[in-house]
Amino acid sequence: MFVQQLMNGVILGSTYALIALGYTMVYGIIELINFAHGEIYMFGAFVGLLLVTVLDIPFFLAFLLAMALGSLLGVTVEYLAYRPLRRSSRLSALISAIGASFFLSNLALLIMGSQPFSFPNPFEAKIYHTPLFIISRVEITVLLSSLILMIALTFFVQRTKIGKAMRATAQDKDTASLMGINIDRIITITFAVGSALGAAAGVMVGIYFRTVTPTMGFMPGLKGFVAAVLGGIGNIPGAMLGGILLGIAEVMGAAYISSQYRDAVAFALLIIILLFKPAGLLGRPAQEKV
Amino acid sequence: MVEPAKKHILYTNNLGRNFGGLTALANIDLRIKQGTIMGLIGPNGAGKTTLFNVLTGHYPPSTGQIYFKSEEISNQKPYVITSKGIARTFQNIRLFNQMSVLDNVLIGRHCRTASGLIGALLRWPAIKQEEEQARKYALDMLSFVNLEEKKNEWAANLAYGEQRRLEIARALASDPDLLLLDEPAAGMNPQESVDLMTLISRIREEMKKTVLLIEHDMKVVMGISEWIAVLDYGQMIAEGEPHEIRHNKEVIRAYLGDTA
Amino acid sequence: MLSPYYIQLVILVGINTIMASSLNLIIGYTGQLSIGHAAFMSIGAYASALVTVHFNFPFIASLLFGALVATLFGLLIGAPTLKLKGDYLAIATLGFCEIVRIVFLNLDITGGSVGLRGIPKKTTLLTVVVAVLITIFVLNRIINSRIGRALIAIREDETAAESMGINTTYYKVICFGVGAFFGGLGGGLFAHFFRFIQPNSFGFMCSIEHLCMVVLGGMGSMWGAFIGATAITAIPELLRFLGDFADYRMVIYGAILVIMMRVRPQGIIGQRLSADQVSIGEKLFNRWAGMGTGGKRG
Amino acid sequence: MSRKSYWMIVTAAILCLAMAMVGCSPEEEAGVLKIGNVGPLTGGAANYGINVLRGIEVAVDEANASGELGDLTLKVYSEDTGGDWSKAANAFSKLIDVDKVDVIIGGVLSSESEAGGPIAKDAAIPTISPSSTSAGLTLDNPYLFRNCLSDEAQIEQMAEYAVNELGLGRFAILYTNNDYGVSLKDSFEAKAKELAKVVAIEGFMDGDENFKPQLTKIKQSNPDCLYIGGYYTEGAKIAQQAREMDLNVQILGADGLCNVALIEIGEEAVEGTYATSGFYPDDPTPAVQNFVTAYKEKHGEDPDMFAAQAYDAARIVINAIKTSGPSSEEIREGIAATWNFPGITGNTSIDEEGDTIKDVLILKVENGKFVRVR
Repeated sequence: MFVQQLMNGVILGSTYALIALGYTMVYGIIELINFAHGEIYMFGAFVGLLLVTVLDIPFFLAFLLAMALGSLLGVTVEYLAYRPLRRSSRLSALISAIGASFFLSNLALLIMGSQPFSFPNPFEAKIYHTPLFIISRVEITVLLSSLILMIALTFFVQRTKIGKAMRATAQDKDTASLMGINIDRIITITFAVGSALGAAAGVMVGIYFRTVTPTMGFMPGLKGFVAAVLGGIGNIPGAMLGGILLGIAEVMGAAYISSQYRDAVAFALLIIILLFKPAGLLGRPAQEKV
Repeated sequence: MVEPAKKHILYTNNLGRNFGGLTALANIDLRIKQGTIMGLIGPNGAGKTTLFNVLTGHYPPSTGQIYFKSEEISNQKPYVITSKGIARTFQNIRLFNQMSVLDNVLIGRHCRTASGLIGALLRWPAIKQEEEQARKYALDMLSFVNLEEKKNEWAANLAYGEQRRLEIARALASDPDLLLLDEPAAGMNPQESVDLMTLISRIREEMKKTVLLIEHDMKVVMGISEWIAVLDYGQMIAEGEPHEIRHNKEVIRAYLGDTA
Repeated sequence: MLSPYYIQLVILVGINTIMASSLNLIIGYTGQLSIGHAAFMSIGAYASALVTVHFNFPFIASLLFGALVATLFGLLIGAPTLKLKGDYLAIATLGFCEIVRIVFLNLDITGGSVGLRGIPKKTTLLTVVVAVLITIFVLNRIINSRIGRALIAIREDETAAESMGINTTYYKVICFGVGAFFGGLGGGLFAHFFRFIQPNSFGFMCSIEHLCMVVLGGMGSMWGAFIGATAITAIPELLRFLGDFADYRMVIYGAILVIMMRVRPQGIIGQRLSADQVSIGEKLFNRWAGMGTGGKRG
Repeated sequence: MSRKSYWMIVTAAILCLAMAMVGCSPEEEAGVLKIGNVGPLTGGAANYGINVLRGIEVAVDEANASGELGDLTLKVYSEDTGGDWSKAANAFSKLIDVDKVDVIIGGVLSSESEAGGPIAKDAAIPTISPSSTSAGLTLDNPYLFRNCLSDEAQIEQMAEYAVNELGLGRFAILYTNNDYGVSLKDSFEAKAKELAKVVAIEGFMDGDENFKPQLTKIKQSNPDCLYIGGYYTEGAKIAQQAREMDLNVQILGADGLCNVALIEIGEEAVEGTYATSGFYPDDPTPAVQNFVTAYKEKHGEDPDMFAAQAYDAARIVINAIKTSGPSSEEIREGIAATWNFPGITGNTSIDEEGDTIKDVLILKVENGKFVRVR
């Protein structure tokens, strides 16, 4: 049972990890919690659903289109809600972010209603038995696609020119701009990539849990942030690790403590991490500038 | 190296500070004589502001100790150090922008007053008296830096030179024994610099404060300091009277590079 | 003469004024973004309701008890988390609020998810008006004192405030404690007005409503909190008379937060400087140092 | 200072406006009987509230068209709560004080009825909830009634059916931690222990999507059936995830599962599920078929349990008006006297506490459709 629960945790965690990546990238660049990230995840799920059910587009294509539209929404949110406030206080930007999140989820509620939509399963329902655990085809798909996306992202950030510019901007915006990097463009790209991952997570969770609702983004959004903080915010491998660990912690909490307190476990973990290791597991302690 | 003595209001032993793998300060043995104006110079990135931040408790030292009035203050929090008698200004002016000029100075008075939550609610006479005295002290400081008429303006609305002076008044309001000024003349025109020099001298003469200042404007530093310490790459490479420093080979090399 | 519905609205405006002005102390005056104020409201509501129901406390005593329990939790959670800066504090308070809600949903003594019923109705228009006046009086006294000045200094520049001899953590905890006290008071009034409480009304949504009140009215303004509370409480009720507009209420809250931050961050009557005026000194410094971007540091 | 006074005046003006709007209560129209409705029309629970309102509308249209109330015309005043019980209290007050309704059908969620009940009692306005199942809700409140299956009745039918007809004996319970789920869990646990063995009880929070940790634990205890105390969305996901984990046990549930969405979301995973219900849309009796047709015509979709129970609640009110009289107090007496009322959700009686006594049906999912098995 322990190994089975561990597997449950890893699969749940891999979805958190994907969401956490978007948070961590954005935070790394503009030091802002992008509260609307959870809504981009919801939006991605809806786009995927509508493409598959209404337009009858093949699943894989719908997945890519959802990522593209998700990144478009992310960039729009950045442009409308965050960019005008880049020079205002952190407080204003944060309030604007919360407002954007609230706006998007309630707009979706208004348009789509609260009735959950069911996501058609593109894969044949099949279960694989191993000596220690049972895993379904959907779960393998979720796990593999998160893995592929994470590897692709790591490659993008470490090896490409844009990725290097992103890392430079995260390190020191002023110097990066002196070096001829267009900061606005880098921020836009960061939002685009982070949101694409969020939307991908939305579609995957859609097929995994089979339903899509306008309010589905809130909790996973928060959990994704918790995962990002756990791993060390701004740190890409940290977000992956944090996501997996959070998934395992939640499942183990549900399995061995009480399933009623599952969300509480996640938030308690967040507060403990913030207090005792605010830089997270892999993050470097930030030095306050005086 | 001078042995620390009673006449030194502040001295450090082997003070150092690392950031990750980077050594920002090492082996600093700073001695500040009571009642003097001391200059701290060095090229950009030499660690001058870092030294200020270590002295005032913003960064805990990685090695060594700091003694102020013969008491060790290493690893104390900034607000404790301020209440012990060290006040500072900032390189990039850090006023409380959306507070009035007078309120800014009153904040400096904070550590010399004591009223608490209950006092704030009930406002018995002693509380009012304390506030009145603090206000009077603050106004004295404002008139000392010649900003009395601006007391009800918002700090953000002051002219640049006035903001620099307000920062000094705010620091003085805490009645410090040692005042740390971080590039007070930065961005000032020649006339303002001259006025500033007069002001700093008056702080020493009239208020009997010890002053340590970081300054890039050599005219200002050489003009008012009695003793100058030079930092380069986190090390103290020289100290002495202004004329000694002016001709010190190490200092010239630090400023002009190895080829000179 | 006044219909009970109208009295009910005024009472709700009053309770929300208490919630908004106490949150305003934390956000508007001290600059600490707490998005879990509903947690204190629920703690105050449950604590006071439980002592009323089980121990038959007099109304004033149970209100005070609720407020003190909320203060206790405010200090407990505030002391460690207030070391955190901006975003982290926001998310920690949100997490705390969710934990409180989940705990109340699972405890037997609070009635769990079914809620706590049978609370006697004790909150009247008079008690609410008195409570609002006391709240505003106390908060005003705190703001216009040595403590209030220290709080505003922390909002303006925490590093500079600490350099000027202010024990920033201590003052932030005080501010959090006071905020929690009045949050708890509001909760107690709320519980004894509705006679029934259930944890789900004290969730994230409720915290966002409080935040909206503060932001709309104006951060750092006493009248602002009152006007924000009035608007956010009364407008949805007025919209009931206009039919379908009610559907847009939540969407409008979100839009208010974004638009206010962009167009009028000081709120309807707040008195902040406009963003591009914030620091002449810093701008000059930045120009002088040849740097492209400004913005506050630390 | 002057600016402050300016804003004070603005605020005062807003308040006056509010007062004026509140003050101008609608004129008393002769021959109109006002029915209030309180429920979530927006927010995450909106689908329940909207269906309730639709059910009421069908009943009211029918009564107005048939002329069964003589000169009296029924009019519905509906107020939204957004799913928040404190807003429900406002809605109750507004309906009673401003719209001056004679009777209220609502609230939909239990917490809404909990918050609104005392207000209705103070104002002596009879209130009947079509869906608030919370245990003990109607106690000590002579003005609060409900028309929904009691948990005890559902549990008794289901547990006995499972043991006697299906031959099951090792029960696992998985319930939502909300008023609905907790109440089902408590009753089922008690009854199942009496008849057989309960091997596992696990809970989850409203809105959870991942039930694998609980199901893994449940599987460990080797049950032969799984009782789901929750609504259809969670029910469908639980069924699916159980299948994914190779936990192929009989799934049982209550009326919360009885919605076509269960089958839409759950597909083949919910095949064979048994659930108790008060409403069976394919019931061939003319009353049910007339309702289903009228509902489809007006709203363009099939009615669910919420709509049906709301329809019956409205019919009970209409019946009370016919038998007792049109004043609020007469309606209250009429509702309280309801006995063996032939509703589309079965024969319905109201007991002395205001609770419902109803027939319980057992439905089964067969070939992607709910089929009545008892």
